Amino acid sequence: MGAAIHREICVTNETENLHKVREFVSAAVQDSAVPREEQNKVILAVDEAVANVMEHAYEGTLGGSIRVRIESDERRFEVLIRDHGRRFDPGRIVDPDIEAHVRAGRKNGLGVFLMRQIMDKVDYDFRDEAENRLTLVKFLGADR
Amino acid sequence: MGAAIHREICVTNETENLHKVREFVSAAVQDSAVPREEQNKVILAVDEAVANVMEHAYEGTLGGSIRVRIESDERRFEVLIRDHGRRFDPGRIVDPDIEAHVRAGRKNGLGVFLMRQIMDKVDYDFRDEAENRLTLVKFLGADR
Amino acid sequence: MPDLNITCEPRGDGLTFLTAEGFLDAHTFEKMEKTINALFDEGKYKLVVGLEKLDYISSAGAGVFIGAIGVAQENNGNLVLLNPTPNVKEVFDLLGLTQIFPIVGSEAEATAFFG
Amino acid sequence: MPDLNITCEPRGDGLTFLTAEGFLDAHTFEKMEKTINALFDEGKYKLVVGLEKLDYISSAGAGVFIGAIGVAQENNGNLVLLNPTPNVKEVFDLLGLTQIFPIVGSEAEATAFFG
Ligand SMILES: Nc1ncnc2c1ncn2[C@@H]1O[C@H](COP(=O)(O)OP(=O)(O)O)[C@@H](O)[C@H]1O
Ligand SMILES: Nc1ncnc2c1ncn2[C@@H]1O[C@H](COP(=O)(O)OP(=O)(O)O)[C@@H](O)[C@H]1O
Repeated sequence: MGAAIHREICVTNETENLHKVREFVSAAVQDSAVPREEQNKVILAVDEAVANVMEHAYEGTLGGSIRVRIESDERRFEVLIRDHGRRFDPGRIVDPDIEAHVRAGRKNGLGVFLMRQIMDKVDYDFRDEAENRLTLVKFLGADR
Repeated sequence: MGAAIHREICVTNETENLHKVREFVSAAVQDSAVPREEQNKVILAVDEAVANVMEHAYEGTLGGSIRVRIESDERRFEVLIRDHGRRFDPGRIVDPDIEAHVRAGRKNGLGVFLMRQIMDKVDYDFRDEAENRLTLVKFLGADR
Repeated sequence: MPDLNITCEPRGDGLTFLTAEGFLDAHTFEKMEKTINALFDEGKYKLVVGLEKLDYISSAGAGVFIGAIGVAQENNGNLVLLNPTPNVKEVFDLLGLTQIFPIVGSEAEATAFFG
Repeated sequence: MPDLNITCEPRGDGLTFLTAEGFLDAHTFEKMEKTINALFDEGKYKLVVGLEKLDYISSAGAGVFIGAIGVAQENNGNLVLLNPTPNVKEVFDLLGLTQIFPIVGSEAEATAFFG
């Protein structure tokens, strides 16, 4: 628990692969210094990010690749999510008004908000004109 | 115009086939005694019925067959829609409260209502434990 | 494969009890959405959703309930959540939904809610 | 294949003008839904949808606007329909939606509506 972690998984963009991603993250948080009561939330944040890529980045085509890399030590739990779908910067997404959502019966548009609620950093970068890179970081220990 | 019509088309349950069904019905209404101002509505009613089969009857599997048969004379325009998906009687569907739909942001649940608004008869029958048969009838001429 | 199982039991008093078991995520939410919509289409708007066996929910899953509660309320019904697990309850908290959804701890409480 | 083409033009005054061309049915409605949702997610809630080139709409298509107008209004916006063709207008009539949606005949009227 708390030892350095470097792991990677690669899935294609069918939503049925979400549970594999969650199991991968679940094993990693359990081996990490992420406090027990934060573990489910971290799994959720990654699930939201990967679900977004699955649902939006490849615009309906299947077989698109998604790589999820986890790096963790006593100071941070960091997840890098990479895909080759369309460019998308979650920084453009405005925080939702949940009560308005409910009153209007709006079902979507909460994933980016949840990611931001849970993680300490949500950084987007577009690399080499070909790769979307989303980094989610949770600070641990003294850095919290 | 107004001569007896017997025609049938068979499509599979991909929604991209809806336009074929509409073109088939469009040609038939134009050759029928359905008044010009009613023709688009009849096309719409059939589109709604077939879209329902495509979206709901085969529960996510593709390649399910749908047959649409048109019989028409000076007294009626009759459409028989047959599929082998799950049993469904539109008679169970309650008319929606459109304002409540809008206030609640509810997007679906209007197809059966439209069919009933447009056609004079919407009859469902389950034949031989294997075939759903939906009959839509518009009465013409003196029978209106 | 981990998935979502739904049961659905209309009762004599006009309430319909649903249970959701497993995982309600971006892969399975449509199953729940279709189930609830089919009830609405038949005029059943008083729903109690048992969540005691739901292991996981994400925003796509919560979204189904967000979309449904207004429809239920607009038609003299409601959508009551019964016994969410701590994990699921926490997601509702994060989304600010615990103030919005009626959450009860027993079937009797759910029945009383619709009184 | 007959399909749906959407254009989308955000303007300086905070309004976004969309146009829908072709067929808005159970096959194509998700394209329109995604376009509108993406605008909402960016905080753009004042929408004008040009329908003068829309040949056909079914309940699935109308449903997109039904679902969207409340979201727009809840966020200080609205969803205005511009110049529907007679066929499309008739479907809105059948559904009882012509009383509910603002329908205008020109871009100037749409701009004035948001005044
Ligand atoms: N990886 C992505 N690629 C492209 N578009 C995205 C991506 N993630 C999110 N989006 C866009 O941002 C919107 C908001 O995302 P989110 O808050 O997660 O809500 P939801 O996915 O439920 O709509 C999405 O509807 C989509 O339009
Ligand atoms: N052919 C069918 N087979 C199975 N279920 C159907 C069929 N047609 C309709 N349904 C059910 O009835 C509901 C209401 O249908 P409808 O009024 O056309 O609205 P919508 O299809 O937009 O939901 C559907 O949501 C679905 O649950």
